[in-house]
Amino acid sequence: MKTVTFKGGIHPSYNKEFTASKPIRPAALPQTAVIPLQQHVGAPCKPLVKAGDEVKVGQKIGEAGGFVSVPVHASVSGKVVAVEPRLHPGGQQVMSLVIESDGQDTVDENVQPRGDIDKLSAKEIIDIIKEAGIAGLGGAAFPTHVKLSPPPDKKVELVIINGAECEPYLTCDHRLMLEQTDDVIYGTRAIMKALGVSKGIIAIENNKPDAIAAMLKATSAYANIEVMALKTKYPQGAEKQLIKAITGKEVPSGGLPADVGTVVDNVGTAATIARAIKTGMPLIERAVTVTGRGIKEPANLMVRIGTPFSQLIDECGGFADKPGKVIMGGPMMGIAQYSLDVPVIKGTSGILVLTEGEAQAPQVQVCIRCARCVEACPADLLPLYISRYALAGMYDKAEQYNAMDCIECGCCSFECPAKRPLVESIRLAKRAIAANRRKAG
Amino acid sequence: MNINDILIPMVTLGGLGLIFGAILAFASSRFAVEKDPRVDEVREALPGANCGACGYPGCDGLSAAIVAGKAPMNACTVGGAASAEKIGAIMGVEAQASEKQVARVLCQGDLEAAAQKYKYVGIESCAAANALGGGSKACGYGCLGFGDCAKACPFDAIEIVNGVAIVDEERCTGCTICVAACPKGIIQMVPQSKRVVILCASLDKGKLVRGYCKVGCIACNICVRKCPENAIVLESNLAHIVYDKCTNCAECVDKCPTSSIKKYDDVCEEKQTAAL
Amino acid sequence: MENEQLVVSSSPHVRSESSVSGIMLDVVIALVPAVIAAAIFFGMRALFVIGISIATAVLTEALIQYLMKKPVTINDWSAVVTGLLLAFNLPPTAPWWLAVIGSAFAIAIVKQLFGGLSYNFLNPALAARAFLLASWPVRMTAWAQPGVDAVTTATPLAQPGVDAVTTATPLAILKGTESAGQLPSLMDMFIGNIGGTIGETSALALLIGAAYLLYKRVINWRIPFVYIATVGVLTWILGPDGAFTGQPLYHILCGGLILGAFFMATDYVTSPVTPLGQIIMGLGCGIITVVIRLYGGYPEGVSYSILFMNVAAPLIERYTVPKKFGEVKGRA
Amino acid sequence: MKGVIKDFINGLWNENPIFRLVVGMCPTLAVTTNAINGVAMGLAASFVLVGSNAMISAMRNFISPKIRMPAFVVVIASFVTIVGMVMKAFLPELDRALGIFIPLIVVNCIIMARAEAFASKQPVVNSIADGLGMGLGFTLALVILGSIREILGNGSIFGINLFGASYEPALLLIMPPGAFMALGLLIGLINYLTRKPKDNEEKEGSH
Amino acid sequence: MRDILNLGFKLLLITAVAALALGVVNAITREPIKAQIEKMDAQGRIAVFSEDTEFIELDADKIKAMSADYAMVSQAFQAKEGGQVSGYAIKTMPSGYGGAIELTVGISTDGTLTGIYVGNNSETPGLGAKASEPKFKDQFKGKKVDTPLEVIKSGQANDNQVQAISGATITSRAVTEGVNTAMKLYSEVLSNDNDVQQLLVREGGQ
Amino acid sequence: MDAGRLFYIVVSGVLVNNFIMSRFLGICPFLGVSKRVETALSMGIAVTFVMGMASVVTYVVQYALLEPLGLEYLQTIAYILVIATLVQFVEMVIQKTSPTLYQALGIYLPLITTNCAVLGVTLLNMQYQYNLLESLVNGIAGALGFTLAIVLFAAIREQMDFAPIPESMKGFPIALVSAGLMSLAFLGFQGLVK
Ligand SMILES: Cc1cc2nc3c(=O)[nH]c(=O)nc-3n(C[C@H](O)[C@H](O)[C@H](O)COP(=O)(O)O)c2cc1C
Ligand SMILES: Cc1cc2nc3c(=O)[nH]c(=O)nc-3n(C[C@H](O)[C@H](O)[C@H](O)COP(=O)(O)O)c2cc1C
Ligand SMILES: Cc1cc2nc3c(=O)[nH]c(=O)nc-3n(C[C@H](O)[C@H](O)[C@H](O)COP(=O)(O)O)c2cc1C
Ligand SMILES: Cc1cc2nc3c(=O)[nH]c(=O)nc-3n(C[C@H](O)[C@H](O)[C@H](O)CO)c2cc1C
Ligand code: SF4
Ligand code: SF4
Ligand code: SF4
Ligand code: SF4
Ligand code: FES
Repeated sequence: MKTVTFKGGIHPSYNKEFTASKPIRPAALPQTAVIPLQQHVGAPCKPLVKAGDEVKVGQKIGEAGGFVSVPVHASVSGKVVAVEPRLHPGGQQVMSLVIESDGQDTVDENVQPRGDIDKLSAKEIIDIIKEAGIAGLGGAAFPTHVKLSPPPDKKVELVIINGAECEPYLTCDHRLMLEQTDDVIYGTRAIMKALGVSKGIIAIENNKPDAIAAMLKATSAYANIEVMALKTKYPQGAEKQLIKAITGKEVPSGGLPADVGTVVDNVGTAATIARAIKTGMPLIERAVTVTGRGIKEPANLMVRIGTPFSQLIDECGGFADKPGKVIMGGPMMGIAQYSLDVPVIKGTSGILVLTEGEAQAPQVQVCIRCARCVEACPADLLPLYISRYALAGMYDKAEQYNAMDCIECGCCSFECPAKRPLVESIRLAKRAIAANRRKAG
Repeated sequence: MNINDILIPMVTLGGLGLIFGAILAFASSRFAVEKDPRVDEVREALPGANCGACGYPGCDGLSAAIVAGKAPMNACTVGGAASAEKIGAIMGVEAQASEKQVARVLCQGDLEAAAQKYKYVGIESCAAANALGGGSKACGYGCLGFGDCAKACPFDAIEIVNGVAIVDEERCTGCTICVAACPKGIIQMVPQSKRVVILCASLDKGKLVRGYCKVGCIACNICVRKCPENAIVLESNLAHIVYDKCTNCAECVDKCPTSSIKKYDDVCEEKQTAAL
Repeated sequence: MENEQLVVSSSPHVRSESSVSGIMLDVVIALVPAVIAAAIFFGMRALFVIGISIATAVLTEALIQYLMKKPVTINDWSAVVTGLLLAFNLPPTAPWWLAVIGSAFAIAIVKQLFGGLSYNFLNPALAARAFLLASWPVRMTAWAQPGVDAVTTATPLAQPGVDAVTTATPLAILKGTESAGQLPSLMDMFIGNIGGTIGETSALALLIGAAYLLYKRVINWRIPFVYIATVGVLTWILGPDGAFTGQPLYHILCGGLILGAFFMATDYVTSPVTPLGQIIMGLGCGIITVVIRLYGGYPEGVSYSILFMNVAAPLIERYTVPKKFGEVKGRA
Repeated sequence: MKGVIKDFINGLWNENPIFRLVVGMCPTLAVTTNAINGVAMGLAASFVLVGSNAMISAMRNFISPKIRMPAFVVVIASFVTIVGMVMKAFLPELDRALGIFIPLIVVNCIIMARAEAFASKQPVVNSIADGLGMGLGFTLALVILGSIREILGNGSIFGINLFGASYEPALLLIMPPGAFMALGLLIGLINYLTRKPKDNEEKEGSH
Repeated sequence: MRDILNLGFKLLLITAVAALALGVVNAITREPIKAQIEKMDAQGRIAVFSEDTEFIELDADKIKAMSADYAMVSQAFQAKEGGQVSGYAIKTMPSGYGGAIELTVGISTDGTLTGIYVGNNSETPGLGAKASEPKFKDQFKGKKVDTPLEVIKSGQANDNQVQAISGATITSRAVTEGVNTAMKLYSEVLSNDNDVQQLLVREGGQ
Repeated sequence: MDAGRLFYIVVSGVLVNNFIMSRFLGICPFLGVSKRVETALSMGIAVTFVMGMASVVTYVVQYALLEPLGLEYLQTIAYILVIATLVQFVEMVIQKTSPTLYQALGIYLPLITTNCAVLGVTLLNMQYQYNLLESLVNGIAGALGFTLAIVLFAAIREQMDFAPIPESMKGFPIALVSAGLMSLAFLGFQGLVK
């Protein structure tokens, strides 16, 4: 099979063998689930319950705070014990609903199958997705229904289902494609129908031949869904790079995939959509890869939203050694945690534990202008320049060198032989520039 | 000596002089351009070497830049201090009508006093650290000590001592640049004559503060009660001084159980010894 | 978690294996074949000059960093590379003090004065070569005959006089400054059995090293290939007997072109980081080399062409910022 | 009187045109291939400086700002022309060595700068002192630079061979690159030796 | 308008005074300068002959027109001592490493070189510029004009050879070529009195 | 008109005998106005304009005024007077007529009057006895050489802002050493023009 790719990128050690062959198994129900009211891009939810209320699994407990927002649902049945700020994996305190599980796992009576996609209209499908609280499971947690409602002037012609899973260590998407193949395809069809699109592509990196094979087999029945192999390279799964690899088109700087007639969704998102339609169950659980050399028994788990990290780590046999770093997500883009009392949220694709040795800070040297960061940057930037200006506080210069086009993939920092904090400092500049722009109006 | 040897050059050169003088005089009246009169005055105060050493296109360029506020008044090395002074006079360095304001960093949770919640690894920048869960300090309000403010201060008035920023009042000109630079927003402009300060910015409950910082305000209310001028108010778990009312009596200072309230002179002294 | 604090940092949380010293070491390794070739063709004396040059470079770097109270970074191997490449640019007859002065100049003035590794704007080894060439032109152009060189029998310390057995370089012959000479065979030139500086003569040895660097991704193809191709095409076109009568192969194999193109024009610090900039660098080096070789006053144009392009590199870089991903015409 | 001496010393060292103000670079770099050229150039410039300072100071109340430039230029150029003629007549060798840099004294930044900054505002005596100080400061700098370049680049000083035949001088020092580098390093050295640490800090803080 | 006149007048005054001063100085220095220029010009000739030689300029344009071989000849003089023709001073401009080299060659009437003088040149200091040093240029003194000279790089130079400056063969060759041209001019043209008469159109000299 | 000769004048002025790198004319603005590439470029263009103009005007002054009157010794004073007046006049005109052009070029003009390069090129023109066209070409070539040098130098200096240069070398000293190293690179063009 022909493989496609984009310019730039890197080849880190993938370390997927820890969990690649481990089927997704359900994790134990949490005793206390903490459901932050903001797990997605956009406006936070408004709580629908208060302390003392009884809730059931799948019950909507937070209402979307606007169009770009999604509701949240109870992931366990039990009693709401508090509505208060709790630590979020993003690092801040976020208003959250704390539910004490009664262990019954009683499902809310509103959770009912929604019919068949062939019967449902596009509008109905989008409504189901919205009500199911679905935000992208690929990382950014952008409300999926928004993506499926492009402005009328943008004609979407292609849906890409992102099964690249280019982040090292993570395998939950891989397992999902093997184990829930039909759901992924069902979800893909739902997305296509919602957008009125006749072509879908499921894109998978060629280091997952079994997933490609499974998908090929399952899609043989659907002429309008194609499976495409991607060259194994990070960040193959990044939206714009993926579109470039598949269609050869570049999403304009500052633009959206819809500008080149595509919409990209993660395989997990597709599978969740399938479930929401087939069973009516909203997004209350997701697949999480718990992995790394710091974990005794790495595993893929199906986890209820709100489950604390500490519980998952215990479930995987605890730490193998003194842990150095605990990361939500993969090693390239994940967020390091300082507390394990944070809940799994919709965007939690993995929990990666690095050993003390692995977590050691590299010795930073001066930039020797080797241009490896330039070669690696998938956004065709000059990271060394942006970083230099960022560190000097010259944010206007950083902006001139297109800091805002950085997708924060981290390729530059990874490659740098001098171990310079490139993306780290570029982020700093991006924040400052964004603040300036806001100020300027 | 031939008389022509003298006459011819005199006529020639004199003629050139006459013509050019006339041309220039004519041009300067014909092509006169409205300018900020200060530009010319500043231009006068500069040496006029047109050497370009200042990085501006000649003295005219520099004087325009100075008047436009784009260049410092001492940008000309050739003219040195003398011309800088004159320029200062022309530009009328704002008369100090109100009293001098100085910057103060409202935190004294240094490496010993305040607990850490994680090991920070990354760029030496408060903004960068603050983006990672508010920084490694257990207190979410305290000074991160990477000195973004110190780097921003054009007058070198801020120093980091033992993990906390401190302002040198003598050098501080009250430009407020540091206030904007601090991601924690804990730098406050205060009239220099007000010597009593509350060096804490934590809005957490007293119990929490006690848990992570030895010198934080625990909102115990003692100072509010002891202040004879009613100059202290408690708001969102934190004591604030109402500077209009404060008379520097320092009644509150000894009473504070966590030494959050201090006389600024003592703070400076302490830091000086700590820095050694 | 047992009250142990975790490490928190911004992503990415993993880094590649590459390191500055690793890269520099790779360059040194790549130059080893040429060192061996130098020893074979020019004898012990060549090794002696190389040794002196490297030692001086490293010591100067350490001394200056120590005096300026900066961390001493001689373990990054960059001074070794500089010393080695400088020695490669000296004639085998070079007296010891030439190597010492050159190395010290390269490290102290060209590199450390500007802030050390990565802040110099000129290639230290080449700047030092230009300095030596201008200062002691006789010493710098006294080429030894490979093989039959008298100095091989003398102890390395014996300092050959200026009038030691000297020979013409193929370049001097090509240029016509040296009528007496006969062009050596292409084979001799490829292997390195010709007159020239210590490290430049053996194309074979240098190409082995270059292949290693390309394989290890230490350098990329842009600068060296464009450079050599430009020289080849231009010398062919601008032949001595009218258009297209040149001898591009001779021009490519003689002088310091191979050494310069693969090891010196590619110096990270002094060449553009932008892909287009690198191509322009190669092109510019090629053009200037040919112009100097064919029409200029110096016997060899490689070092000066690279130096000139070093000077131009910051400007080139400024105007060759790559088009960002998804750049829209008219918007950026 | 004290003021006069101060004005003199000022130019000689505190505001030495080459080492401190870094103006008048062209002749400085071009003619200092040996010490003698340095002396000659320095003295020629000093003569012009003193003369033009005196003249301009004397007529400072006569010249209106609009024709200041041409007027100064004429005065300066006259002195330069005189120097040039005298040198051509009596010191032809030196004149040849200094070449067009003698007429170029006209546009030497030092002279114009002193005319504008000092002479056009100060009494004649002070202006002469200033011109003399500046001129001798300039000469001093040229001689130092010329000596360094001559010793290292030619093995001699004031034409006298220093080291004998076995010494091989670094020819680069008497070529253009050597001029730039020698002066740069010399000023750096002077800065290093004379700058108080405090100054450095302030310099850094105010960029 | 008054302003214009006023300014023009002031400038006139200044320039006039300046011109006065300059005119005076010029009057004083004019003669010495002229003398210096002539001396400078004659320097090469004097060096290969002597202070009190009288030089009579020959028409260089005519010489050049005679043969392409003489293209580099720029000036030629008949030297007279005590009224007697003692030889010829020929200035040639061979092109060396860094451009043209001003070279004056003295040939006495007996067909030997009285010496050469290397004037203005842009050869490399320490290399080609050594051509003006006695070690090199004195080799030419006393050579016979009948056989062209050649440059050798090593070994002992015989009668019609000169030892090159080490590392500056190009300069050495250039100088030698200039000398050879002068010698050729002498043997083919100047040794013949009739031809010389043709060239003696202008009176020159001191 | 000998095109070959003009070509040599250009190559000589721009590369071989570059005004800054080997002739030392106009060093003060070279060091002073080279902190940013844009400014350096503007300066270069302004210099080109003035040097071209000065070459022509002084040619006229020399052969129409000074030589016929036997006043060659007034060369310096006459040239500088003419140049200064002309530049000042042009500056005033530009300032009045085109503020944008003035911002881009005009403000550099006064700075140029008193710099060695302009007077220097006119004196060299006479020394080499160039004709009118050659003088003009030489003036412009010299100025282009100046522009090339100052723009390259400015780009280098912009990078140097980030370098940890020893304290006492900061500013002019390091600029001079850099210029020296640049000049070393320019040595390579030596001999291109015989
Ligand atoms: C550097 C980078 C790498 C990414 N890698 C993946 C990936 O491997 N798989 C994936 O599904 N999404 C990945 N994403 C997210 C996608 O860009 C995109 O947001 C996602 O596929 C959209 O689907 P969703 O909205 O359903 O999450 C990556 C994003 C970035 C910036
Ligand atoms: C602020 C913001 C606004 C967005 N607006 C839209 C939108 O209007 N339509 C849409 O289809 N996607 C929209 N997206 C989604 C992006 O196209 C992308 O799918 C999402 O950011 C996740 O991609 P990632 O995981 O690669 O970062 C938006 C994303 C962000 C962050
Ligand atoms: C910097 C430099 C300057 C040189 N200057 C001269 C020179 O002035 N005259 C000359 O004949 N050769 C000069 N050469 C040397 C020639 O290029 C050529 O190598 C030499 O003439 C070969 O002859 P040789 O056998 O004398 O070494 C110079 C070489 C260099 C590198
Ligand atoms: C591919 C490569 C080429 C290099 N070439 C040179 C060189 O030509 N000259 C030199 O002095 N150093 C060279 N170095 C070493 C180092 O980059 C150099 O010392 C820096 O210029 C010093 O700042 C090279 C290094 C690498 C990785
Ligand atoms: S600059 Fe941004 S987009 Fe480019 S490699 Fe670095 S993190 Fe990725
Ligand atoms: S990869 Fe690192 S060392 Fe190389 S150019 Fe980029 S920042 Fe510099
Ligand atoms: S930045 Fe301004 S206000 Fe802040 S300390 Fe410095 S001088 Fe004071
Ligand atoms: S006061 Fe603010 S900016 Fe300054 S060091 Fe502390 S946290 Fe950083
Ligand atoms: S001295 Fe030449 S420009 Fe200043």
